[in-house]
Amino acid sequence: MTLSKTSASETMPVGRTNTRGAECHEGPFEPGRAALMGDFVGRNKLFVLGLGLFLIILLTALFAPWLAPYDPNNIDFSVKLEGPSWAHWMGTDDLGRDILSRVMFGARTSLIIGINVIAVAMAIGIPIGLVSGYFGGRLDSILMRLTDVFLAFPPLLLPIAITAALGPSLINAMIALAISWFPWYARIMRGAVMSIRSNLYVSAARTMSISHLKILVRHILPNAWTPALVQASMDFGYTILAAASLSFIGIGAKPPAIEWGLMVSLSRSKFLDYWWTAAFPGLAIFVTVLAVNLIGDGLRDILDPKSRGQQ
Amino acid sequence: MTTLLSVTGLNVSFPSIRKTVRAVRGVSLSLDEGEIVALVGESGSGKTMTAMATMGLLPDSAEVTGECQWLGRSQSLSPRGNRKSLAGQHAAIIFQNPLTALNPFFTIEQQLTDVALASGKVSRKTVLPVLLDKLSRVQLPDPAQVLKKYPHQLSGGQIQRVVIAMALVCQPRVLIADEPTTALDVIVQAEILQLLQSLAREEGLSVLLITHDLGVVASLCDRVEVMYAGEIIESGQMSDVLRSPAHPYTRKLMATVPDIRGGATVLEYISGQVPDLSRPIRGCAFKERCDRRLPVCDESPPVRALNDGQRYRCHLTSEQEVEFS
Amino acid sequence: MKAIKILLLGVAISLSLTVAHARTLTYAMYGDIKDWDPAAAFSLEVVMLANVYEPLLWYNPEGADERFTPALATDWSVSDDGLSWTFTLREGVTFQDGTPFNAEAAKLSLDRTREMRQGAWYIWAGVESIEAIDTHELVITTETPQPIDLIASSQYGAYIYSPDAAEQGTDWFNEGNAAGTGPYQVRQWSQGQQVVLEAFDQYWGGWEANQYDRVILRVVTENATQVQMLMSGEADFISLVPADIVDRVDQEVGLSSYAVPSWKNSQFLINTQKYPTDNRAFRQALTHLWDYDSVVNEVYDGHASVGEGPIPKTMWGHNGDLQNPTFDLERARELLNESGIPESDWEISMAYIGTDEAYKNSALLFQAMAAQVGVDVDLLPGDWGVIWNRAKDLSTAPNLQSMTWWPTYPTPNDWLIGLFRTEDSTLFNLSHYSNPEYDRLVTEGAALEGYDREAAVQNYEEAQRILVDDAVAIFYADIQSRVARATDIGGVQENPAYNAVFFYDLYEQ
Amino acid sequence: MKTYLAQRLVQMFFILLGVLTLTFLLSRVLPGSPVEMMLGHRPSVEQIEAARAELGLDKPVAVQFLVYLRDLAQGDLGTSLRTGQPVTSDLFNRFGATFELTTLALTIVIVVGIPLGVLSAVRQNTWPDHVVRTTSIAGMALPVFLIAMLMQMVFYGRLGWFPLQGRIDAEIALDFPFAQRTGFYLVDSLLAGQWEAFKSAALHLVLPVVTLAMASMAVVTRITRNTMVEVLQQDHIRTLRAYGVGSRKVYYKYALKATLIPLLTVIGLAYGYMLGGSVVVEFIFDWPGMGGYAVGGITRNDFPAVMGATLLLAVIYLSLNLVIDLLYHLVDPRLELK
Repeated sequence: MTLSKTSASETMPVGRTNTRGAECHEGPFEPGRAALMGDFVGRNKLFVLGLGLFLIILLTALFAPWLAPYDPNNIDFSVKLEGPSWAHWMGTDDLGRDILSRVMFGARTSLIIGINVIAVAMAIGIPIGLVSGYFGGRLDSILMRLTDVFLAFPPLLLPIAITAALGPSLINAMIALAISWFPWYARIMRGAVMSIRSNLYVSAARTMSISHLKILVRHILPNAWTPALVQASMDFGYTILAAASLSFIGIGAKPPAIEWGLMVSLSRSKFLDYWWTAAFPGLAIFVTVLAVNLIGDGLRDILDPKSRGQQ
Repeated sequence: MTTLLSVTGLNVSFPSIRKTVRAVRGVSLSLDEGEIVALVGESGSGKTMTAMATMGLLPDSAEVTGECQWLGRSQSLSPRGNRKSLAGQHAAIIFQNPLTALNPFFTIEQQLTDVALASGKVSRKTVLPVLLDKLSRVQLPDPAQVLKKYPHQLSGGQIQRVVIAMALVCQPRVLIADEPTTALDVIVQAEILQLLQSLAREEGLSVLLITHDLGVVASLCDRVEVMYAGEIIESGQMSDVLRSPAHPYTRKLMATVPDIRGGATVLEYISGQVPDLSRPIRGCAFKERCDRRLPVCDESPPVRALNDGQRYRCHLTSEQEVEFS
Repeated sequence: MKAIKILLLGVAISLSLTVAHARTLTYAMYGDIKDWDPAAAFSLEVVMLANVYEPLLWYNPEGADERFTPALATDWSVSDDGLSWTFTLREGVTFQDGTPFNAEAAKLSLDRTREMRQGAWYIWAGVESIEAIDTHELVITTETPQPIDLIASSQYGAYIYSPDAAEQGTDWFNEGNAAGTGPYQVRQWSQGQQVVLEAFDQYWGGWEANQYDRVILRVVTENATQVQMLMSGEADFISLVPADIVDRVDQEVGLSSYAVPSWKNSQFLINTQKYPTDNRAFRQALTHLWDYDSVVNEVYDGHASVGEGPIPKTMWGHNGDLQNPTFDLERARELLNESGIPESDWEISMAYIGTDEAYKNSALLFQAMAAQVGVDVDLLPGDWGVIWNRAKDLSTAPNLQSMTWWPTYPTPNDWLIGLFRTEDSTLFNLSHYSNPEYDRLVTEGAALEGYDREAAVQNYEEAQRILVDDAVAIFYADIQSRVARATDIGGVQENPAYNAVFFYDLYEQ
Repeated sequence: MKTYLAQRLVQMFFILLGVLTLTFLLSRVLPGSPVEMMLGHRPSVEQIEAARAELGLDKPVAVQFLVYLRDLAQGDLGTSLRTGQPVTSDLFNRFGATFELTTLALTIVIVVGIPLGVLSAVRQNTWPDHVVRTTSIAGMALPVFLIAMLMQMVFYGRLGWFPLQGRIDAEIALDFPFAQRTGFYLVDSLLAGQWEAFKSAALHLVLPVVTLAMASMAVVTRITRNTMVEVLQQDHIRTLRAYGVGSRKVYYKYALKATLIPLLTVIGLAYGYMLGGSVVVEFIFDWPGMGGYAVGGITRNDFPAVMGATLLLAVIYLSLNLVIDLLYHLVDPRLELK
């Protein structure tokens, strides 16, 4: 009883509930999470829109081989550079390949890029952030200076340099993006860890001489991953954009890879006359990133309502 | 005694697409000159909403109905565009947590000056002496020095005094203080409360003191209004209510009044939760948490009055109460 | 809001924009001038070189009455033994820096070019000495008979420049300086952006009123951009014309676009030393997987013709009786099976310049065809410097390497020796081909060229046969030069010997 | 202030050293050798060997790095293999182009994007807010290259209002020459009184600047709005409003200043976006700046150029962040410098 009293007053400083303005009304009503979700969805049509779009894109990517009307690599000069028609909804490119089919297969590439880059960036960044935040001290400063070095480059410049160094290819572009992205996860994780490191249960765990690894994995990680996840959902779209930009300037995906940025890039000499060669892949990038951003936005509201006001 | 403020049948709700939160339901209260009234209730009971509605400070999305009179003159309660209204003329509000109440980027002087000028009662020429005067009234030593400072250079207690001074700059008749001491330590709390009391006594200022902590304000206040789930469930002279609380909720509240150290909330001791105000409430709002629940509690409870002006909203009669205690 | 204001402002400015123009021609070139020193330049520089400098002779396009047009030499003759060439030089010519032109100056610059051993110096490799025997008499002596008239008309390494400039050296040139005798002088160079040429008042040929006073060479690397600039009138003449827009541009009012024969040809060199293309049958199979007609008709939109062996069909010495491979999947299958290479190893890599759409589309088509017979093609597009460097080293070389070749001066041995003769250290023999019999044929042929062209041609024809039989490359296209320009430019004449436009010949119609 | 500055400078020095090491290592991993680029189309074997020796490519990597650091200390970034010019002078020539482009774009973003964000926050949940929010979230999904291509298509291709690419009309630059003093063509041409040159430079700036601005505008507007919403919910703002202080004063004096620190961060971020975006924009508009120089160098294995450009861009970015950091201290009385 006594304990609950202390903790209640500690974790819920009085007067805090009202500082967020009228939207929160007075104090928490503590409705169930499901109710909160329902209410959230009701308020947030954009999130639903994003989710819907993303589902369509995801399904397209998954079932591209069955959905695509043509083999995306099938060359047919007899229909070279034809505009949108019933046979080719999005027209054809300079090799007579069906652009709709290529856009569908392109969805795979973009989603794979997004997932891989974020996964690798998290895989590198999270352990660094965990260790850095948990142990602190000199190790922390060394690791953080290290991430500073990576953050010293304007966005996009480092991935470009790394891709070039490794040799232009889709895989290398993904590696480069992941390397440029991991410091953000290290930072976020470190922040989250530091804020909970001092919490009672961790100190308690430490005094009971449980191994550091166990504390990190059992106690800290489960409580610190939310900000990283929120960040990931926001980064997903930007990753796809960055990869498309790399492909566009010629150091990302290469033919015969089917990638939207590359498709736009290869259409540059023609798009004034054959607008569909660039328009549809460009639109695909836009819609996908938009969907992902809308979802990221919504997810942040659900997972981390406190950060609602921030970026 | 003149009645400075009277509110009748105040309702505040926040409509949205899926549901409407009815935060305040049928609240009536009044404030006389020089009187200190406590508005008591736990978090989420609608105290702040009531105060904000009275001041016309709710966001535009709020729906407010009811009547409000300042010194006998009616005032619209609609939240849209009445900030320079009677409320603004006659009342000032102090929000909880003084530490965030002042803008960290501006000196005390800049902020007080802007507030003073906005009140329309002070001109740019006369503003400085007024500020110095108000600051000394709130017993701040060396007011001239204080004016030059930024908020972070002052202590919590000093800031709260500045905030009160800011309220006084507008020369209000009514001061609404929303949890003015919860962020402060116990000793400073006592000083601030004392200050409020002396201001009320010496300047004829009426104070509406919003608090969740009855114990802290008990000795200070003339009257008390107890709120629960958006309604006033008991009201009366402080001494009467303290001596014989009539509503089961008030009784519980009394029972949990802590000793002198207990600045922190103890309301968690009342088991159960405040009802969801977005759903219609059938009967008594407190019934789920009440030890004395009767079948009749599913019906709306009547307001009962005791002999000396104490009122409460419950199915229990005073006889039953006596029996119970 | 602000953006809109700026836009409107821009519109207002653009409407009020009026400037008095000199008679200016804007030419879009696809790369900057890198080597300003005419002794070293060996690439895109020819656009500038051929207008700022002059050689002793110009080589005439096919169909002209004479093989050569006199440039700085007005007359020339060769001794009976074919070893001594005498050039009578033009009088009254000055370099753009004011230095008079004479035999001594010509000797000095040719000697410097030979001694620097850079760029195309090797065209003079057979020269023993160059002597100025009179103020305007130059004698060039060779060890064995050499076609010095041809060599002297080379598009690289044969330009005459001011002795004063030569003395200042390469660094001076590379600041964007030039001092030739040609009709235009360099007025300004903004690195990576443009070279401004202006009429040289004292040019010995004189000037007509409607010739261009000023030529701006704009560096525009993207062919899309070049086309857009032409369409908008920002450029009058462009150098990169995608095949598929030729007809469309030609339909535009005020624009003219067409293709003309050239001595450029394209091939994919097949690595003869790297598994599995070290197998001859396997290489032959690859040459049958190439869809020659589609590439020429679709990828090049008909502005090319199917190549027949290493030498373009319009170049002298071309062997017209070669057994050229045809697109034949069945035959390819047979050859693959004959080759003895296990099917699991039917994997080859293919490198090409990534920015070139023709390469890219040809490669994609080849990849698709190869897939039909079970050959896996890994595409390796890249920048020329990068892929070339890889191709030279056997450990990093691809199986197939893109190559487009044009001659330094008009001779078939430029292909035969440059691309396929054994090299101690690989430079352009990216097939890594080495065949003693072949080497003998082309080396002898080169020596014969100067005095017995018939015999040389015989050697060359045999050499071409060997290359086709050995399937050292997929010889797929003789490319036409594609031209796109404003119609009001008169005097345009194509000369396959030079990768340049002669601005002096042009005039405003 | 001095101690703080010194501290920051030391920190920056170490980061720079890290940046240097990273770019150096990257450039040594490059697949091709740079020599071929340097020597042009058909060099001889001897030339290649000589060039390798001259560049020090035959020495161990550690030695090469030390040599590089030594040269750097003397302001020598090496010679570009592509242009044959010293990288320092190449960068010097291109710096103005990038700086003019990004500065103007940043100005637009500050003048348009931030007020839009403020408007959106002040009118929270009204239609202007919805429009701004929806547009900005959509804007964030638009790739820079697509914006650039659309710009070219509409304003050059269809309307012909603005030039396609480049920084100034070649002829005009020739006929109306002006000295390069600031590196900003707009300023230099005016200083020289060359009105025609100024017009040409202005016209050439419009499309790339607007493209770059649009690309960062969405992000900036969005962050500004969210920050401002946060600030408007703070107690001190509510206090002032409760006392009837006018909206204008509350928003533009009190709220804006409280937003300044996050906004400074946003501006720093936006500038970073722009330096990154300038790579693509300069590529498409053939803008003779550092971003295009870096990309050109990368695809052609011109590692001194890449290293130089990357280094300079990183230094600019770092310095900007330093300046912003110092500005915090000017703006925020709580961070008094000792």
